[in-house]
Amino acid sequence: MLFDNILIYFVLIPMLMLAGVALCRNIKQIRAVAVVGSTALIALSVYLVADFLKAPVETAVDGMYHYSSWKWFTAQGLNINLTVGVDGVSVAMLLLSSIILFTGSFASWTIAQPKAFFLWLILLSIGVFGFFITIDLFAMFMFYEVALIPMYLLIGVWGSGNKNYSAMKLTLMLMGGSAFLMLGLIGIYYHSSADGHYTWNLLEIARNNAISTGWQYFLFPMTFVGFGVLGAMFPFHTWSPDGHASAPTAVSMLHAGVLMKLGGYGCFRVAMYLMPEAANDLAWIFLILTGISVVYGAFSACVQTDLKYINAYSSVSHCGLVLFAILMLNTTAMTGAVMQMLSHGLMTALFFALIGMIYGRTHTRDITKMGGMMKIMPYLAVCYVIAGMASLGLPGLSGFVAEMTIFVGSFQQGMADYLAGGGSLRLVFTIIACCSIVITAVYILRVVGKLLFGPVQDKHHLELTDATWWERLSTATLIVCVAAIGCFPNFFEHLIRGTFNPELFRAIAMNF
Amino acid sequence: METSAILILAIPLLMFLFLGLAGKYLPHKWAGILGTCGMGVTMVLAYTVAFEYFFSGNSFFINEAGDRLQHVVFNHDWLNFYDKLTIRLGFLLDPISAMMLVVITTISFMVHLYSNGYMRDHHGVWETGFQRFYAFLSLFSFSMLGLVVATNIFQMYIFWELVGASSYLLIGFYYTKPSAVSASKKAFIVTRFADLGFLIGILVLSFYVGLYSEGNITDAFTFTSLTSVPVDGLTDTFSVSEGTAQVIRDLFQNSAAPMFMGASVLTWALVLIFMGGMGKSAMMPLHIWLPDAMEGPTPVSALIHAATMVVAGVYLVARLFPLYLMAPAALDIITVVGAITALYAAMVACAQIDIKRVLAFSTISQIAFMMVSLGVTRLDHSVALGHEVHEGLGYMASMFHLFTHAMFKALLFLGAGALIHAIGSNDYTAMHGLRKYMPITHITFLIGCLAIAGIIPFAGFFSKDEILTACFGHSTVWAIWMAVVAGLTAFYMFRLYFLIFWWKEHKVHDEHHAPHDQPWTMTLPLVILAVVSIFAGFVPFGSLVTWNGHPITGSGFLTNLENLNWSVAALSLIIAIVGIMVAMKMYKKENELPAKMRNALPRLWDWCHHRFYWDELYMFITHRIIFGLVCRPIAWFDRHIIDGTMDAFAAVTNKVSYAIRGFQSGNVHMYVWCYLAGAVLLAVITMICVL
Amino acid sequence: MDYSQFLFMKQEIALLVVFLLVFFYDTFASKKALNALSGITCVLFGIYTVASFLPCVTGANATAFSGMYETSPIIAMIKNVLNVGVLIVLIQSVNWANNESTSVRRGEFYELLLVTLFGMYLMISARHFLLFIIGLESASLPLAAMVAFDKKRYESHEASIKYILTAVFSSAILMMGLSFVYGLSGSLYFSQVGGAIAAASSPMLICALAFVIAGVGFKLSLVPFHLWTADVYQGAPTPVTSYLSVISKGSAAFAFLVIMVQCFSAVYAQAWEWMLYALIILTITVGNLFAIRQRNMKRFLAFSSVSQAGYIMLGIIAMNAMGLAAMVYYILVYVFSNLAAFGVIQAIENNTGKVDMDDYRGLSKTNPKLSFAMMLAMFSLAGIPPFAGFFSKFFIFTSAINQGSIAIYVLVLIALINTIISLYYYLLVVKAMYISDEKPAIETFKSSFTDRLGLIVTVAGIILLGVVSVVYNHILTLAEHSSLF
Amino acid sequence: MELNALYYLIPSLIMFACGVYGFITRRNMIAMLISLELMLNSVDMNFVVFNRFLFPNQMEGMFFTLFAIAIAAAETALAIAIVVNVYRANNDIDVRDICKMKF
Repeated sequence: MLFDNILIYFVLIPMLMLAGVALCRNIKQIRAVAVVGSTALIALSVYLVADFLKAPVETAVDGMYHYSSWKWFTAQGLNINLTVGVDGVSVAMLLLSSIILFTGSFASWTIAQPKAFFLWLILLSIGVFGFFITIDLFAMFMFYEVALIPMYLLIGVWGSGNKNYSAMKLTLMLMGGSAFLMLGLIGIYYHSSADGHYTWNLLEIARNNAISTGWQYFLFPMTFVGFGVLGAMFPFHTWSPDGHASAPTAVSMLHAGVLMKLGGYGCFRVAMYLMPEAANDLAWIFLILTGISVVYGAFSACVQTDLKYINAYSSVSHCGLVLFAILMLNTTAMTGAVMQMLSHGLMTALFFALIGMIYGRTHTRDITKMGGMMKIMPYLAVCYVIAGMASLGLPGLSGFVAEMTIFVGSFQQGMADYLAGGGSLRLVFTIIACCSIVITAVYILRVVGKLLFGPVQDKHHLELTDATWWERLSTATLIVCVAAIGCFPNFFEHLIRGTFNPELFRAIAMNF
Repeated sequence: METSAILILAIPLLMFLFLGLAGKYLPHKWAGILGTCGMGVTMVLAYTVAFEYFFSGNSFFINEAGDRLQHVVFNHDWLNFYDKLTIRLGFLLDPISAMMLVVITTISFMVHLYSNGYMRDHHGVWETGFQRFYAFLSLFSFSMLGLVVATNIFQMYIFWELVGASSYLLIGFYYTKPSAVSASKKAFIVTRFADLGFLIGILVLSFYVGLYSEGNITDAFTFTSLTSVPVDGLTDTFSVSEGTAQVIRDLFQNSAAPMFMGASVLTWALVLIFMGGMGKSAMMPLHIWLPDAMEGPTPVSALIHAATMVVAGVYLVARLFPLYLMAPAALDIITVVGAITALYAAMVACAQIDIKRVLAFSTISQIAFMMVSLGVTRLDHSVALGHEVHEGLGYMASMFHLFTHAMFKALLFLGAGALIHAIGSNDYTAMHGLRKYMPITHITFLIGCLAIAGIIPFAGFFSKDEILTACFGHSTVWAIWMAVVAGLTAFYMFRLYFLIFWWKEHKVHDEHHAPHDQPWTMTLPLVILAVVSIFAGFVPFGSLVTWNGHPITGSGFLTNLENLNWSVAALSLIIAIVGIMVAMKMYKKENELPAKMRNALPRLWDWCHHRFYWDELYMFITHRIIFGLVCRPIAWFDRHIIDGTMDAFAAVTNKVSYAIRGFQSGNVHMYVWCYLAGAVLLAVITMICVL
Repeated sequence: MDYSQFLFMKQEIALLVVFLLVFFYDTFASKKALNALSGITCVLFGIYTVASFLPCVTGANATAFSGMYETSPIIAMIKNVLNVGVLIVLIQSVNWANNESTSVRRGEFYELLLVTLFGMYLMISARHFLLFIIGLESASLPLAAMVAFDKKRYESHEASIKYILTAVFSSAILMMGLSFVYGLSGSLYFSQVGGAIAAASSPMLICALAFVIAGVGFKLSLVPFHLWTADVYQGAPTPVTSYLSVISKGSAAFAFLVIMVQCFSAVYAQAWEWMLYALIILTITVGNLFAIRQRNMKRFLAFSSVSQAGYIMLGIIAMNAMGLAAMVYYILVYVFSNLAAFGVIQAIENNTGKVDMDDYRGLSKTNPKLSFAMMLAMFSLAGIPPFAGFFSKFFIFTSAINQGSIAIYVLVLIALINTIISLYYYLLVVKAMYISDEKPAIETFKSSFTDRLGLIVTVAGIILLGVVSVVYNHILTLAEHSSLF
Repeated sequence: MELNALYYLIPSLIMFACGVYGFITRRNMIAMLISLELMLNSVDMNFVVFNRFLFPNQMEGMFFTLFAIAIAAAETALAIAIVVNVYRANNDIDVRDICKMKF
């Protein structure tokens, strides 16, 4: 029965929210629905985490808990099932998504046309949650696209600046990525088994292990690039600066906080999990690309003057680090990658929330036109400093543990390759990636110095007010989460580690 | 023991959280009192812990042979990288950490107390953000304590970053002042750059330890084991499990073998780690942030940029000293860097106007002393001017100097703070002849100067003398070099002293605005520190703090005097006195001599005054090269090339769609033409292909 | 001869009955009673549509007249799909049919429409080229009259003349091809033709193929045989346009598949696989490229339907049950999506007479419901989940790749890249309605009951057809049991 | 001499070609319709000839021809009607003048 499985409720609750919002009369009711729903989702995901930690291993199917599968389009020749199941990473991602949705709905407390806005926002979140709970290629792809398309209207209608251009560009580029992805997935389907009983089910495909190396060389780039576009991989990242710059606050939060994670998640969950040989043989190409985007994003962030552009580029750099670490094919590094996803998700959401709040008051995002915010709106300014510290990897906040894990893992891998005569590519790019911590410090402190400190640039800013209670709530929540990851990393590490154990993840096993 | 250990870390942290969150609802007075009391408690706890460690004779801390042991009070898993490697947070007690506990808490408490007076103006109006100031102070104390009691290199790195951050916050305390903001930014980024080296060094070490160890390499990273390496012949006296000791032995026997660019990876790792130390301890060429850091409130300068944080680099090297002993090349590098920095800083200090900057450069030069004395430490039996030198003397001397220097430099800074608070300006041209008006400040400042100049029996004399001895033991050249620097030190310190308190009478416009001694909250710390800097020299360090726990001297009150190497002592004394004489000749009374000298060597003066143009060089590199030649081009490339290509796709599609619109001409003939052509072409092409 | 064979043609006969009833009512009813005509037609046809889903209709599986005529569940299904489409068209057209200019002739409209539908039935069921041609012609000639239905509008005449000239030309070409086929195989029965053409690819055969493909491609409006499409769609009265764009296209596609599979499957690899590749790439690409620039909604949808035809063709490439099912399903979804779009266009045209995309600016502010329906239609056409269009696209691609060659991967990749272009212009409409900030050109109006009914049906279809998998599963099972392969 | 199929097919092909040529070149719609008739008739001829010469023992081609003729008639009738319509609309029947809708 469908509703016996807890995971279904991650899609069901948003659907109910959708219905609820549709029935709402005024903004108060809409807020109520949004808050109640997202709180329920948080509760659900927290329960899931707790349940996951104590669930006995036998209940898992290839490391997937709450596994179950229902027939969907299952006439012969096309057996599409709706298969759900979660492991540590998905659980963590679900938690992240629900938190961001919660804070996001607070951040858009006074949005115009609330009804339509929340309808689209919730539709987007349906896509996100669905993507994280399903392990069936078709369903994953469907939810993936469900999550993409609302961006167009959310940016187009509620956005600011050059919104038409940005919205169209973002949608088309992401859809372009998903075009390649679709071909890759169908290709995987038709090579999913040796005996003609093709399947879309991730686990079965992995078990069959029937994709010939030659086909992997063709399908791996398709899928990896397909997801990589959403992961802001160089050179397919250019949607991100414009898109984020024009998007309304909550959308930037959800998009940078959660949606970009879909890219990284898909990269290892589909591309690398199913096609280990190609993952090992072709890793170097994408290592170069992602390694570039790590420093490239950081460097270009150094000279931007628009707050959102700065964060967009820093997202390019951080998400580049995620993909980079995933490509290390090393348990530690990949664990770090997922922690980086969590950390980046939270702190980027925090950043965009704060930027939105500041922009809502000053009506400019140009840091040369602002200054001394610490004096004017101390609460927001302090939050901004904390976010910045998290972003440049201050211990005790989430950024540090993620980056440290990644660097240790990648360095181990790089040295191992180097000594094994496997070339020094990984080593060199690890060191290059390490340099990004300095560059990050440069641009973060540049912003903090220009925006928060120093004399007040514009006299009109002096009568601006500090954060309202809902803004305080949403930012405080995020800060608490960031600090939680930073102070108790082992908890999350245990959550995530299981996914990347070499017995389950053949790509890693091969790499040893 | 454990509880007090935990409390030592917990109290400042809680104080930070409390003052940071609730501070702004507290009245200023209470915030200050609360912070000070908290620090006081911490200090007491630290004293008890240190006392227990050194003097209780507990078998945890000292074995039958009288060797001091390393004791891990507690150690908890924090982050697990992989089955072999885990970061732990813990509390390590050994001679240097105990010593540092004392130093940090003492100075920190003094500063907390002092700030109650300093952070308000003459009419008793509090600085804005007074509570924030105390919160940051607590944060810094917490991080610094965590750093010194680190049980392993990762924990050290973690707190290393934290002290950096809190120093950033404190330097930028006056955040409305652009100069302060840029100074804090500079400090953070420069040290961050250095930490990059530290990080990579750690990574290298971690990899090789992992490579050559069967078991769990977590232990291999605790200092207890890293520092317990048996070095040629000497058996390890620190208590570690044989297994981890084995790991370390393997590490150094094997990974010393793989060479990279002519040096063993171990050397590389240690040099990279030392790079981190250079950043924090402001060694050349990474020293540029420290002088600017004086933008922070003076108590902060006293605490962070004179006594505690800046010596973290020295502390790091001391921590890993047994490893450095295995890579003499690294030690030589340390020596050279230290020696050059010492001379450079001393020369620059002679030509500064701003008294805090003078003190800053003197700090740099003194820390360089410590570095050098670590760098010249070898275990081979050596002789200095006829007297034989204990092996590992330099290590002891360096720690000793760290201790004494912390005291008298804090004293000097707080004194300077008092002056600045009274005069309201940083440069001595506004002071001159203050001795009558501020007697207490005058005396204490004088004591500080004597101590740093190394006049017997003040603290500086003993430590500096030991350092010089160690230098002579290693190489005469460096010894002479450092002796000269010592002379310079005496000179510029007394130049400063005379220029502030003598030179010419202070003009007072009206009586009740005359500068005067500050409230007790500010003078009391001065007095205390002055007393300490008189007597600190007699602490029998040789029996307390040595690199491997072997006491090298007795523990009597006069040991230091008895064990003096009188030839070296005489030399250093003579040099110091000469320096002071010259300074007195030039600056006691207003005269033409300084101007004459300046005109005699204009180039030298300029270079010293402008700190050899290092800042300009850095400005050039960062702005012209990094920003101008890297960032902007990349940003341009991204907008115009990468993004341009994406837009080009769209543009081309549109162009094409306009280009082919002619087919839809609306004319039936055209349609039929196309139809026919299509059908025929289809047929013809297929025929060509198939037949 | 055994006249009971006629009983196999249940749907045809039923349709004929409906036609006759409408015809007689139209002829003998009084002037006043005629106002009810539209209603009566809708009701009658509705009854028939519902009835033809009965198992006794869909269950039949037989050939009649010594194999000239065939019916089978899947064939009944495609006919039902067309019925549904026609029903929606009828409902949507009520308003238009009752306005003063057309009301006098509304009877003819319905009769012609039903006749063409009859012709399409024959096309679909024909297993003999004679029957096929008869069906084709009776499906296309009355359309010319329907296109010319708006006496007052000049475009209507221009469209119809363009249509009739090119249509006759293409049927001449088609018949030429058929004569070659006859010459080669000595028979016009599909089965015998298929038997006779055994892998022997002579120039004559290839000419025949090219001509046949061209002839049917005309009705499917494959590039380069599509040039009439845009003008006719634009010129014709909107109900006729929607009828053209979905119904006749759907029937032609199915008939095309039947011919290709039954007659020419032997020379698939040598001859026409590559022809279709070329045509599909051309059709999709050119259709999209033309659609980008269009401002007139009907013309815009004309080009979009051109590229959609390209996607439908992918179902034929597969040459298996999956492809067949995917195609039928695609047609079904396409019927709903496209008719939703046309429904909105009609509603607006009837109320304001505006058909320009620029007039749609800010429509969401004045007529939110209409613009919502339009947006869903656009998303479905663009293949955005969770709307039906996504599923149909996904399945048609999957079935195409089933064929397995590298070439098909390339083909599908090109098709996929084209979906991005199509997404672009579909989003242009959404942008006009939702994003652009100009003041609305169309003020709020209340659309009539029938318009709303039509839209509700189509929107429901768009939302449900995909996610609810029974429809596709049913079609696929039918396709597997069809005798085609 | 003995007549074989080619003697009939070639002329019919020529006829077809003429029809196509005429259809493409003539501007007058009536003329175009005439050319269309030519094409259709050549098709009919093809059928008859194939039937007569290749498959004499059955009549399919003949029947097809009959229907084709009927269809052609219907087409022409309809076309003429529409042409008249067009003529009413803009007083000439030059095909090049009816290209209001384009691009």
